[in-house]
Amino acid sequence: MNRFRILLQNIKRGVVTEKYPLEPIRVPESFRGKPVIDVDKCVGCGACVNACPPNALTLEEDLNEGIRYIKLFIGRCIYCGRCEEVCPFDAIHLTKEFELATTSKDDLYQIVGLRMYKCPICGKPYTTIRLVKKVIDKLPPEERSLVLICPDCREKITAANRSFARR
Amino acid sequence: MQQFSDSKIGDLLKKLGVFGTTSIVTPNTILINNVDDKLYDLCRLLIEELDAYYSTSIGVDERPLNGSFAVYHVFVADKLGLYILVRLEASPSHPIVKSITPIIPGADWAEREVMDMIGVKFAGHPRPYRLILPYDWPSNIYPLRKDFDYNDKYPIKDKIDKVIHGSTEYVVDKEVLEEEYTAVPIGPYHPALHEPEYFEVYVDGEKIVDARYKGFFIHRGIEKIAETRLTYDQVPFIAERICGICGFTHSTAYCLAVENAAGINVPERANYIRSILLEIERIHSHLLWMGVAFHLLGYDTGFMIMWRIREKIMDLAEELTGNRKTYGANIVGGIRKRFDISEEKIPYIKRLLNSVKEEYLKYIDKIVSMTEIRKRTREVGILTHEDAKKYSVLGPHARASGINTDVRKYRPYAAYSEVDFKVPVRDEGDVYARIIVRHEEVLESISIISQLLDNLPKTPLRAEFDFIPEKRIGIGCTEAPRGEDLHFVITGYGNKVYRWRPRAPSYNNLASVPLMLRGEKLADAPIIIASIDPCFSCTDHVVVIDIKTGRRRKLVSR
Amino acid sequence: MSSLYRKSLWVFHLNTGSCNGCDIEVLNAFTPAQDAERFGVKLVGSPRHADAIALTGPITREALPRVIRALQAVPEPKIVVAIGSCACGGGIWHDSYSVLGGVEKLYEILEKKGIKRPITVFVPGCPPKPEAILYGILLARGMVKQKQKGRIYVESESAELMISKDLIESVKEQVMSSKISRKQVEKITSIVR
Amino acid sequence: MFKLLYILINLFGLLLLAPILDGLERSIKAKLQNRRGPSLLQTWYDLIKLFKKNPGSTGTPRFLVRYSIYLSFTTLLIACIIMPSIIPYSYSFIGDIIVLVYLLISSKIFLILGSISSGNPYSLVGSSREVSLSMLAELIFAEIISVFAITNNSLLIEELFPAKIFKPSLICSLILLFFIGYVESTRLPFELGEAEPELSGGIILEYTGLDLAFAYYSVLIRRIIYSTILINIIIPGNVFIHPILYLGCLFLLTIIYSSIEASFGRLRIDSALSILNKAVLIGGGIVVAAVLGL
Repeated sequence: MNRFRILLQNIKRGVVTEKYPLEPIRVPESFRGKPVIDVDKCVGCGACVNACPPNALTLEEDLNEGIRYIKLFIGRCIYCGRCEEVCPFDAIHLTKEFELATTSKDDLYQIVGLRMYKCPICGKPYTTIRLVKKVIDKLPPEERSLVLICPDCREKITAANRSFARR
Repeated sequence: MQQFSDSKIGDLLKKLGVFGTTSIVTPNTILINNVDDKLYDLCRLLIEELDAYYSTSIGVDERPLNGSFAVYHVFVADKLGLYILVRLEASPSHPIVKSITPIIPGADWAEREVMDMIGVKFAGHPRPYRLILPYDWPSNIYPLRKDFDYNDKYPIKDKIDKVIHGSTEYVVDKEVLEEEYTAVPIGPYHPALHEPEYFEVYVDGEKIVDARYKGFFIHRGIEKIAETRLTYDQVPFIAERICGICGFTHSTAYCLAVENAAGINVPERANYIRSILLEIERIHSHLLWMGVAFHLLGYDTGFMIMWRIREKIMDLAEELTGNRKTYGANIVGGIRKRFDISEEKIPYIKRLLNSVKEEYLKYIDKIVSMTEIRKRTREVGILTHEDAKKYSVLGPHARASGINTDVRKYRPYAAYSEVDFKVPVRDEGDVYARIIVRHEEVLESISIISQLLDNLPKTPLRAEFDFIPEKRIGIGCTEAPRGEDLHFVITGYGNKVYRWRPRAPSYNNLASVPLMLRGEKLADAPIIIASIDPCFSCTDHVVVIDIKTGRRRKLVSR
Repeated sequence: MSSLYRKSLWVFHLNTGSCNGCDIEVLNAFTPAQDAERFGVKLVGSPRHADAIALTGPITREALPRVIRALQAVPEPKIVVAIGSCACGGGIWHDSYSVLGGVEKLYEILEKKGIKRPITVFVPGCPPKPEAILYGILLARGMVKQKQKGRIYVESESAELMISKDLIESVKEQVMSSKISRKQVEKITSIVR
Repeated sequence: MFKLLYILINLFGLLLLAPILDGLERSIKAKLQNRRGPSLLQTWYDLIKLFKKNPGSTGTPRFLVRYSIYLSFTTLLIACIIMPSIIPYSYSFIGDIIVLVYLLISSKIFLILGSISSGNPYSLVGSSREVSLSMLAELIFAEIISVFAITNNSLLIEELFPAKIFKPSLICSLILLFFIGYVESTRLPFELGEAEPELSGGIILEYTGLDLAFAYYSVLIRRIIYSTILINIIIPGNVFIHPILYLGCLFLLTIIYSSIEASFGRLRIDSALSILNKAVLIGGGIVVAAVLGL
């Protein structure tokens, strides 16, 4: 008769089904849901791109337009939160959102395009303006100058300096 | 090696004259080199005298390191808490080594995997067929060689309809089988398995005559990705995705392997949290399995009850880790910061576990005492003690056949040496015993968690270390819900692993399935297959035959 | 189509190489806590009975021919619900040698064979919560509104004003007259990188 | 003229009720499993959806496979016409109860025939199970009907329904009918031919769309026919009370059946057959008792 006792216990327990989607469900504080890039804080340094295990975050540069794109494809994201951990500027966060279903793949992309800084010597864009600005603010005035020149030109200048010094 | 010179193992090695070429790689691992023609004697002595069992084989492309290929056979001496690696070398021009499958049948799959992935041939292997790679894969391309690019996608041939079952085992001759009996394919997309995997079951009416297994449909190339694209800190995230049920155990085993290789001491608190999360995973996995088992027995109410109880465990996992699958907490050296268990959560966890235990106990005895459940599980799918030893099966499957083995008890890792628990063992070896063993383990796990929560130490969460030294070998072993999970790591350059091979317990357990199926009723096939709690994605780490394949049609319209 | 499946949708679960995480969550959506059956969703054992396919996992090379066959066996009109990050975009395996990628890659192959692309709903997550899967299935039937929107932000050109022209000019002059020591260069190079 | 109307009411009443009863069953089962469950009309929604789907879109199954389903369904419809259900009237003729038994058996045979010719191994195993189950179940059913005939001394449905005197043998055979109604309605633990986890749909595996709808519908109608025979024996044949009592009993029976279903696991075919074997012997005993006038 155990089988009927099980049914009686079940009846006593009652229906446990939640009312979702008519009512929202409780999501814990620590939930790791959709990552969101804070477009005001992101400087496009690419630290998250290096840390991201599935390459959900990618970095693309449009050198003609002079724009660096940080692309977040949540359709590949594994919600590990490494990006949040490594971001030096606190610009990416995992939110509590989990209703991410879409009918089109395009809706799964978050793209942040940042203007790139062009090297005043060769005119080639090499990093974002925001990153240059952050670094400049941290450096003493006399050292600021070199951030504003692209790595290639910097190499050239060092080489030139070296030969100059030797001479 | 001096510490071993007077011990049993030292004597054994001296007898074979390989003591001089043996070295200690980590405190619990020794490596035997230059075995040459003494290989068979060594294997036999290790198994007979040391009571060690064969675990797995690993092929490594060591050409960039020392100019040759290498094969490592891993033996585990459970009672000594020791891993014994036997290293064989193969020259790059003629990569051939001696096969140990003739004396150790359990090495069959592992050796064929090495043949597929590295291209080292095994002389004397009885079934040297392709095992893992897809059948349209070019025959001279070996994915795990270092000169193979991980994202080299070979064009897919348009017609792959002809599937050769090279990976299967025949006990009765295949031709005879097809003539006389109906073949009922179970899988790859079979509702009982929820994973693409293929069992071809030969039946005479309703009685099973023989079974063949074809797996590795989920081969995703995990090892290659980990060795090329990912860094040390990223690998735990792919290790977790070997399996969606016991993922945390895989990432723990990986971290243990790297930590052993590099000699990193993990802080106590991280060890405790790892153990807590591992036990939560075990409870959820066992409850899930019981639910599926009852579903396969046609008792859907039991399935619903088990999963209803499990839902609370999932809520707990979500509360602690932010994800229902306890993913993401491990990192080499400890636990990530956001996965700390704060003081305020402890009473909540205890309350929840108590209510789960209470509700679980209210149902489980009544369900397993039901006549149909008992009839369909008692003396069904028997695996005897001897067969269990021969096939070196692991975990609850082995414990239900009377083998007392548990990594947590005999080779403690994480915080298991600090807690008190017993290892349930049954002698019947049938499906019923497997249910009871898992049932008792659930209760043990609940008690382990509360013991751990009581003494949660206050230390940092992650060990501080500068770098991970190169070319070191490390083995990490954990008790997954399905048995011993072994990870082998060789550390490499540029913050990347050189070689990483996970060996999931189902890899060993699956081999025993055809044995258990023989002579049983077709109706029992799903529950017997499921009784080992097969985790195909674990086994394949990277891998089913369809109802609609041409092959099957042919068999039928005959 | 949404009117046809508004009250009833039978789902066939197809694992194309998933790690089990999503499969378990799909099953979980049918258990008491979420109970997808209250929306008329049912799991069926044969693709021929199904209206929709719940596809989990990246498409592996080995599973491909079977996946195509299972997809063909589902009668029209069919819905594909790509569950989990692996099915949506290939996940952590997206560029491995034995994995094709997400469903999009599968459709490319189907289109070459002249098979129509079915209606697809993407449910990202790793694994998605059972509620998220339920939400995805309801979205496919037009019973809930889509919340996730793609977002493209491009900084305006005025960003260039952040760094004063004078500073740049002065640096240029400085460099042209080569007044910087090598040490400075190395230090700054390391900071920026 | 009225008679035709009554029979139409009966026929369409059963067609309408069968899916609703299934919906009720599903929802009760869900409640017993702590779920909210589907609405009462869910089975209707499922059927309507299937009716709208075109079965041809996945390749044309063989002629026999498809048409056996329609044959099976039509046979059941004729059974509905012969049998009084909501309103206790039917075209009656001598021996109509025998025809009813024949119709029920042949509808099953058509179904099995179709599934065998589909050639799918799962369907084959499913139909072999179904054949062995049905052989015994139909034998028991024949025994039950003969007890009815013997105790009432008639082969006319009009005279059999309802029973006039409840002899012990008749009551025993009613209990057996309750059991057989359960076995024949493909419910757990006897749902062996379709056993989803073992055979993934078994005998109905190959059908899609419209074909599947009719296969599914015939199972539902078969259930209601067995319940109707049981109820008709018990409740009075008055035109005014009968429909109400009939519906009440039908719902009650569904509730009982669904609670039984929720508390059992699937039997293995051999143990199911051994249970049925015992039932055949009991049935034989009851027939002997009925002959002896008990």
